[in-house]
Amino acid sequence: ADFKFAGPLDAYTLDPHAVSNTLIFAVLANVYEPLVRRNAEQKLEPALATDWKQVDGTTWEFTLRQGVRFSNGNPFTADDVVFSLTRGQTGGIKANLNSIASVEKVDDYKIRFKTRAVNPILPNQITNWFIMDKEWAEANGAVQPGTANNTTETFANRNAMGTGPYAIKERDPGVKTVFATNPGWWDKKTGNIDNATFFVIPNPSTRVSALISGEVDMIDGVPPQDAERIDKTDGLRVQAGPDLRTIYIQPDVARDSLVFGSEKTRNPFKDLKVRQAMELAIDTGAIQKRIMRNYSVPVGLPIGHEVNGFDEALGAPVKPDLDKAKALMKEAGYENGFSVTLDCTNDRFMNDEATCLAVAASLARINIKVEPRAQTTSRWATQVNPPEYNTSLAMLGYSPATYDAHIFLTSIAASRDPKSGLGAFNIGGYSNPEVDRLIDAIGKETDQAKRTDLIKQAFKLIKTDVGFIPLHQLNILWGVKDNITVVQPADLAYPLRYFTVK
Amino acid sequence: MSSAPDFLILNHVSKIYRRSQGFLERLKKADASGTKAVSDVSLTVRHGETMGLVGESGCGKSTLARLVSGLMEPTAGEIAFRRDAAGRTPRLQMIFQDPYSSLNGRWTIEDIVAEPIRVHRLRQGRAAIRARVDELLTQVGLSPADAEKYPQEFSGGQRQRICIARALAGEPEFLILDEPTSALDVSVQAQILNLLRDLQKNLSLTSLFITHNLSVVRIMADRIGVMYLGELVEEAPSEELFRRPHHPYTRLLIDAAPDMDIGDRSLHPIAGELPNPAFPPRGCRFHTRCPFAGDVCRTTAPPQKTTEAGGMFRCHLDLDLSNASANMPASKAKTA
Amino acid sequence: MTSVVNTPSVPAARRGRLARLLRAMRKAPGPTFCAFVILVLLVYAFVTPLASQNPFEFAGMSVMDSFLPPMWMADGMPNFPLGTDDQGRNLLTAMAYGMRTSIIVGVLSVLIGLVVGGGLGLVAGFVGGKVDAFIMRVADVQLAYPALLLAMIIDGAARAALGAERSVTTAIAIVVLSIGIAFWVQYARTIRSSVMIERDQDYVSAARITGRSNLSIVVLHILPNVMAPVLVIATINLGIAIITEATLSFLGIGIPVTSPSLGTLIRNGNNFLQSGEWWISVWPCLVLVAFVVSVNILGDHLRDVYNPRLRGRS
Amino acid sequence: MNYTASRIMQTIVVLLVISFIAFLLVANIGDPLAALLSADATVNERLELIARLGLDQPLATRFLHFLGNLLQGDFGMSYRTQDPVAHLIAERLPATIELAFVSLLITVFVGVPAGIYCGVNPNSLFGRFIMLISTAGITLPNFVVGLLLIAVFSVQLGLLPSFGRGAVTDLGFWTTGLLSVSGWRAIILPAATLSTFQVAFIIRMLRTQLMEVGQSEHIRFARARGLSEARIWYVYAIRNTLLPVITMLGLQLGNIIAFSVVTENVFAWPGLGSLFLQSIQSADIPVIAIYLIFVGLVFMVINLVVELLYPLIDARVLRRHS
Amino acid sequence: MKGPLVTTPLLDVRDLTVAINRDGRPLTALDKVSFSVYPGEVLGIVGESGAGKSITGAAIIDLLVPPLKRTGGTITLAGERLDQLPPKAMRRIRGGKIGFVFQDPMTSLNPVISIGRQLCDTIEAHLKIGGDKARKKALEWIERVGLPNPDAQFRRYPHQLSGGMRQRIVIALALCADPALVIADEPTTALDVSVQAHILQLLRDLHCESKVSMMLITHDLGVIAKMADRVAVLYAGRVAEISPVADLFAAPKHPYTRGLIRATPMPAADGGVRLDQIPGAMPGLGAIPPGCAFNPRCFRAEGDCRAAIPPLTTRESAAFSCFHPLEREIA
Ligand SMILES: Nc1ncnc2c1ncn2[C@@H]1O[C@H](COP(=O)(O)OP(=O)(O)OP(=O)(O)O)[C@@H](O)[C@H]1O
Ligand SMILES: Nc1ncnc2c1ncn2[C@@H]1O[C@H](COP(=O)(O)OP(=O)(O)OP(=O)(O)O)[C@@H](O)[C@H]1O
Ligand SMILES: [Mg+2]
Ligand SMILES: [Mg+2]
Repeated sequence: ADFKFAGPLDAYTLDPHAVSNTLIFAVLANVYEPLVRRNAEQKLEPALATDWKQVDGTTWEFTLRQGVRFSNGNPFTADDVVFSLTRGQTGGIKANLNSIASVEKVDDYKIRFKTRAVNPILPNQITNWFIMDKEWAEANGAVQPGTANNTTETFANRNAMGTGPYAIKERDPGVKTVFATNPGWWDKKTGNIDNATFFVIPNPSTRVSALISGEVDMIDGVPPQDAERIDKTDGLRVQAGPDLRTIYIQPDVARDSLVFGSEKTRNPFKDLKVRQAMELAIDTGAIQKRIMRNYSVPVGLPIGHEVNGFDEALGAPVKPDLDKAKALMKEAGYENGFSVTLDCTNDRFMNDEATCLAVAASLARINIKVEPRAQTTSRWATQVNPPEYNTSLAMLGYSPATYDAHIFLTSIAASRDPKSGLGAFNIGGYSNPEVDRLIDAIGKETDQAKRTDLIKQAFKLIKTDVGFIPLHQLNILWGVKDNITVVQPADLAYPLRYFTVK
Repeated sequence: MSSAPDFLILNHVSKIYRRSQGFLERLKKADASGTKAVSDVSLTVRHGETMGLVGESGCGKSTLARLVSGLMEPTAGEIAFRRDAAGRTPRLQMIFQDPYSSLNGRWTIEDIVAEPIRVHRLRQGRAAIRARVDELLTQVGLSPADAEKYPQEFSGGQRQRICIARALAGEPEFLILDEPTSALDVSVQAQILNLLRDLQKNLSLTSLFITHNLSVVRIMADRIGVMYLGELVEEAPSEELFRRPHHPYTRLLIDAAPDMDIGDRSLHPIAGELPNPAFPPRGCRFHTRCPFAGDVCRTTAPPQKTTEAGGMFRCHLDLDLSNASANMPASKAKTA
Repeated sequence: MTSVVNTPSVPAARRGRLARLLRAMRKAPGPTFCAFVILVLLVYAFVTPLASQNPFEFAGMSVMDSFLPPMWMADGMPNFPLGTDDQGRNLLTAMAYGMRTSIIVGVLSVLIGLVVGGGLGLVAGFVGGKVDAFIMRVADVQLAYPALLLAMIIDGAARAALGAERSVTTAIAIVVLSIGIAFWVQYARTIRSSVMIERDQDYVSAARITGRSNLSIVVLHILPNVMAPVLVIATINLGIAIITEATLSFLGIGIPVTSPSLGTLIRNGNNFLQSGEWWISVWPCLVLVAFVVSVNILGDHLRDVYNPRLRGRS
Repeated sequence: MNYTASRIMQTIVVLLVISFIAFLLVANIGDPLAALLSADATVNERLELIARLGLDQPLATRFLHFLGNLLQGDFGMSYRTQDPVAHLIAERLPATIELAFVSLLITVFVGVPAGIYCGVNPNSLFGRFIMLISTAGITLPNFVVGLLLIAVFSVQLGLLPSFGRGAVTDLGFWTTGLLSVSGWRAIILPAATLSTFQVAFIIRMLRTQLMEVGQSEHIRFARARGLSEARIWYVYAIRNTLLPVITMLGLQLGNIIAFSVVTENVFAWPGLGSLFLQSIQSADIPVIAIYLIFVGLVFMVINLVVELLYPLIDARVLRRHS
Repeated sequence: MKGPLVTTPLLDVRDLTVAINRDGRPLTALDKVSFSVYPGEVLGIVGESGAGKSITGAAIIDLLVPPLKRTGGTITLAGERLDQLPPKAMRRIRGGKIGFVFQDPMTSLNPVISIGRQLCDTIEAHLKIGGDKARKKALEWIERVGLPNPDAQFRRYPHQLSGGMRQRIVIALALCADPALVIADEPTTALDVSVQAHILQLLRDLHCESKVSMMLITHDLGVIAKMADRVAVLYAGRVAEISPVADLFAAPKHPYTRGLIRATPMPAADGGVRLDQIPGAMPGLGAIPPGCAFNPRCFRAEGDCRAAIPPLTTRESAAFSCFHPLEREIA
């Protein structure tokens, strides 16, 4: 069957190794395949690898699937895996492959990875590392992934050659991408989509209109306020599911004063009581109800329910308590509050700007005068991201693509360490030696149960420190025609192979 | 009259309006030609005298006036005023043809008339200035009550009176009048001309009076210059010029204006059209239209000749044109 | 030169200003009505903020009040007569604040255009020659980059220059600057051509002969005579500036939602058009259209009245 | 001829200035590294890239380099999509040109008759009504118009598509949507949105011009000769308004370009405007710079062509410059 | 001279009244103007600026611009009542029966349409001929008004011609449909003395050839003296006097006429003599005094002049509206 769908943004490139970007992976997962993939229930399952095991602490062995062919007919072998690893490690996704030190081809259908350290979750980490046809890349001069200072375009930028269920039939960057079914795919589709066209419609109103007028079968990024309208329209429904992404606020506790705020001699966020007061003052329930129209789930932790390591008890949202918050502020000596700028994006997450304003309004009640500064992501990132960390209070969102909390801990909760790259995205500079120690231990622990327990311990500490003030876990909102069944993974992907048109 | 000292001397004055040149033209150093609006005019105005200037439209009268007034610099030649003991040149003022554009519509009459007084500091203090303005307005036949009004509230004739008042306010020793009445009705024109003549008499002004109306210049001027295509072709005392013109153009010009003699209803158009001043004919500039033109006229520029009456003309021929309309040869040139 | 209209030699006694105004109003009921609308909206925009609490103060804001419909609809509340927006702000007062911002942006940007363009136009027209050619060539280039493009560029450059330190004031400054700069050409061209006409008028020659300097001629004589058409353009541009600002905020480079202009309110409200909360964008849209249409009609009328071709000779 | 040459010369100088300004933007609009490097880049990676991009050179050297590349037809690579900028622009150009073209058609076939009607009957009820509508047309922000049109024609009536270009035909050097029914259906709404301003503008222009010409002496003289009203208005008067109207339309090109940014965003129209907006949003400086130069170039060329065509419309112009 | 009394007039204007509605107040711009033009005659119309000369001309062919409106009187052209004609029929008269020459040759030609086209359009509109025939006729007319090289002129645009040439074209345009009457509104005022003589000569030649009647509007008494057979003097929207031209100059009846003649500087006058001026100025619209409009400026004005408007009185070949007309001796 034919299927047309639309989303707000396009994948920048079709090169699977050039940029580490959720959207690119979401699109390419239909064309390229990793060794290990997630099924409809988000559980790991064999893809190009049929089997894998941790031979020792730093060695993983993968057995590759035989008889798989790329859509151009070339057979898939260990060479392609080795090639794709080298390629990936020179491209923009190298951070994702960081833990792999080397690869060894045992035979055509068996390879061994050496990791830099003990790594119990390597299979989780490589679900977005796609295997590209080596011959194809060499024949078309696409051995190197595209980088920005190239003087010519890489062939792989607009063309794709994977083993996946679909092949790219037509590509008009920023406009549309047409997928055609790959008849030689080794696996069976559970859905019945033969041809799928993905359109880019940046304007949300237009996107909703396109769905209602029947021009597309499905849209991604339904504004929450329009969900009701879509639901009420005959033949349409809103498909909402949890997004891995969790939105939280992080105050800057690294500096001794506020870069953007009234306090120039001291940093109120260093005071635990202030952070606690903020957490108690923000009415996440109201935000959920009014701004997100119930398409969000307030959480007590900066990771979502689906993430390995999420603790139901810790994860329960904090009950707002204004009196207590005010009391805490008074105790901390900030009865009259202070002012600070809250850095937010306005085009990144669902209703991020409105959430930002609502947070500001909440904090105003404990006399913290928040000046929300909402910017486009590119600008916001230049300012807030490393190495500048140029913010006093930022609204952030994180989505652990591995479905495992460890990545959150290493890149966000660990103390910043430019050398090891730990805590690179710890925008507020949160630092707790005990947490750091636990993170190290988690990395080495190979026993899954013990490991999960360690993660929970770390989060408990983080929670007590109020290093992060979680707001909510987002929902993914799709508007879909009633005659279509879809599978909606939490990592924003569009797994067309599961989609069915009745 | 002729004993009066020289007041203004124009010495071989020329003015060329250059065409604005394109970038490439300037690169090519293309010829620097342009419209020679005034060419090689020499003229002397004596103290207390009114010099008249006539000629067809486009012959360079206004250009000459602007040169004399200092609004423009001549391309060649020099313009010299008599200087007083302190070496100061005489103050001059000018009255223009169009009474509508010569008054600033946003200023009151008082401000307009007071402007020269203020600029030259001829009176000090508000009251003194106002008194002088009232005096001037009365002098030109308006009422002091008009001082508060704006130019838009006046008719053309009244405006021209205001212009005269403004000119007088500067206490000029030299007055340039560039067709001051040609925008006005006959009845108003008569009023203004009378007013000007009174002023000339009473204030002993020296002036340059430009017009294309020969009858007017005859009434107003002591001496008259006739211009054709930028050149001064003849210059003589007023009555002398009308009685016995020496240049054929002067004769033809006098005849061309219809008079009120209903006995003779013949018309005397000058043959041909005025050539483009940017490309004047060779030789005598008038030869294309001159009924007397001979070969020499087509090749050589005519010499300047003087008459016994103290006049000057430029013509190869020495014709008696005192009553020429009868013996004018039929026009040879066709309308171009 | 035919003077079509002959001036009575004894001008009619000057009527009082009020009487003249009344007469003008009777002759043109449409523009009069527009002037009235403008007046009402101005009062609304500048008086409301004095008499009410700022709806953009977070202290008084409650998300729980959000999306309330106008009071005559079910669920409406009498203290929010026109309803509330997504943050629970009272639209009636919010629009007054927004309108105030919009008008300030409009007026300031028109002023910038007027000063820059007027100055350059005066110089170009009066000095002429190479200076004129240069200014006019620059004007040609400028026209290729209207306010929308300029704003994006200036916005980007300003961020690079100012870093993250960027308040509402800088945002307004950027918008004002871009729109103002985009406007200057119009003023420059208009003023230049009028100056070139006035420059050759005899009253200027008269002043020069009298001994006035170039500067005083320009200031005292020429400037007052070339302002009328420019002021008319300015009125019309006021409307265009306000709309341009609205469009800028649609592209996300306008004035931030924390102290929104009318345009920002419309842009924001647009998100809720399809979900049924029409009032969030419809009210500001109506106010904007009412204001700008009125300003335009009034401006057009003034242009007809001050048509330079009809001026002066009456 | 000479006039033409000097105009072209001036245009070239102006383009150099534009390219310099565009280049300054490249240098100053922001830190190109932010867009290039992944977030966790080390200091060494950073320095290496600075050297590779030549950002350590003085500004003048960099400008000459930029200019050199430009003259050799090398417009650089997009940071965002890692495509050559020239390729990106060439790919998006047809969509924008077709959009502008169709909106011009609408302007001519709607605006011109309406403007003439208003100019000929300035005080008629219908004429006033048109003027009111056109004032509102200028007043409503472009994006509001676009969304309204979508709401009515796509959602409510389901007549026309709300986004995209429909089926396009690739002619090799050009992709056109004007050869298919769906292409035409798709272009109607965006073109209408883009033309609202122009239509309103031309109505007002024509009206003022015609009213002015209508009062001129030569029209009165034409009447005095007994020519028919139709001939007087549609031949004698209109001819006199052509020159200023066309000039003003040419100068409006800048606005059309700007409004196309908004319109293309609303209708997901795959043209230059969308490209520019996306580039601005992701600080894709090479694309921005080339886009700005390109826009300036197109503007200059079109206005130059308009000016060179003047003598065909009005023979007086020749004399003014010769 | 043709005796005006023996033939019936070609154009007869009776009590023509034109008003302006200014702020709801009707102002009279033309007040009961009556005159006639006989076949083959040149009627001169003189008066100062604002006297209503142009309005008279425009009213006859129904070309008044909006605030002006014809409110009364009859206009008869060869027995046909022009004031009652529907617009369509009026269009046939304009250009076809009555040619009109405008004052300013610089502005009365359409700048963007070639001379030939403008001529052909006019010819085709009236003479029911088209294409080559019209073209031939147009070329003929270009030649007739004295322009050399008609083929070249045919293709030229007005800006390529000098003022005198343009006025010739304007005249050709007025005459090319062979009208019975030509109204020339100040045909030479915008021109130079030398060109003026050319144009007057041309008008006279054409008049002699075609015997067309002519209404020559001017404020130049010199032109009147050379061209007109009879003269109507207008003052403040009223007829002051209508006389044969010889009588007018030799023995004006109305004091205004005399004032006008004496105020005109003429070569015949002695240079030393003071010009006679009429005191005051012509009243503007709406400021016309009661009684005779000229009474405040008139040296003969008496009580009756201030009380009533003098009627147009016919005496011998002249007509005047004055209670105290001048006698021959005084003039
Ligand atoms: N600013 C100028 N630039 C170029 N040419 C000019 C300029 N002013 C005048 N001319 C030309 O110079 C010549 C003389 O012009 P000028 O105004 O002096 O004539 P004039 O005798 O005063 O005519 P008129 O009687 O019409 O006022 C004319 O051919 C005119 O076209
Ligand atoms: N369109 C108009 N609107 C208002 N008043 C007008 C209009 N046209 C003419 N008038 C008035 O009508 C009167 C007569 O005007 P008209 O044009 O007939 O004068 P004229 O004798 O032709 O003068 P001129 O010699 O200046 O051409 C004048 O007082 C004039 O002000
Ligand atoms: Mg002159
Ligand atoms: Mg007239």
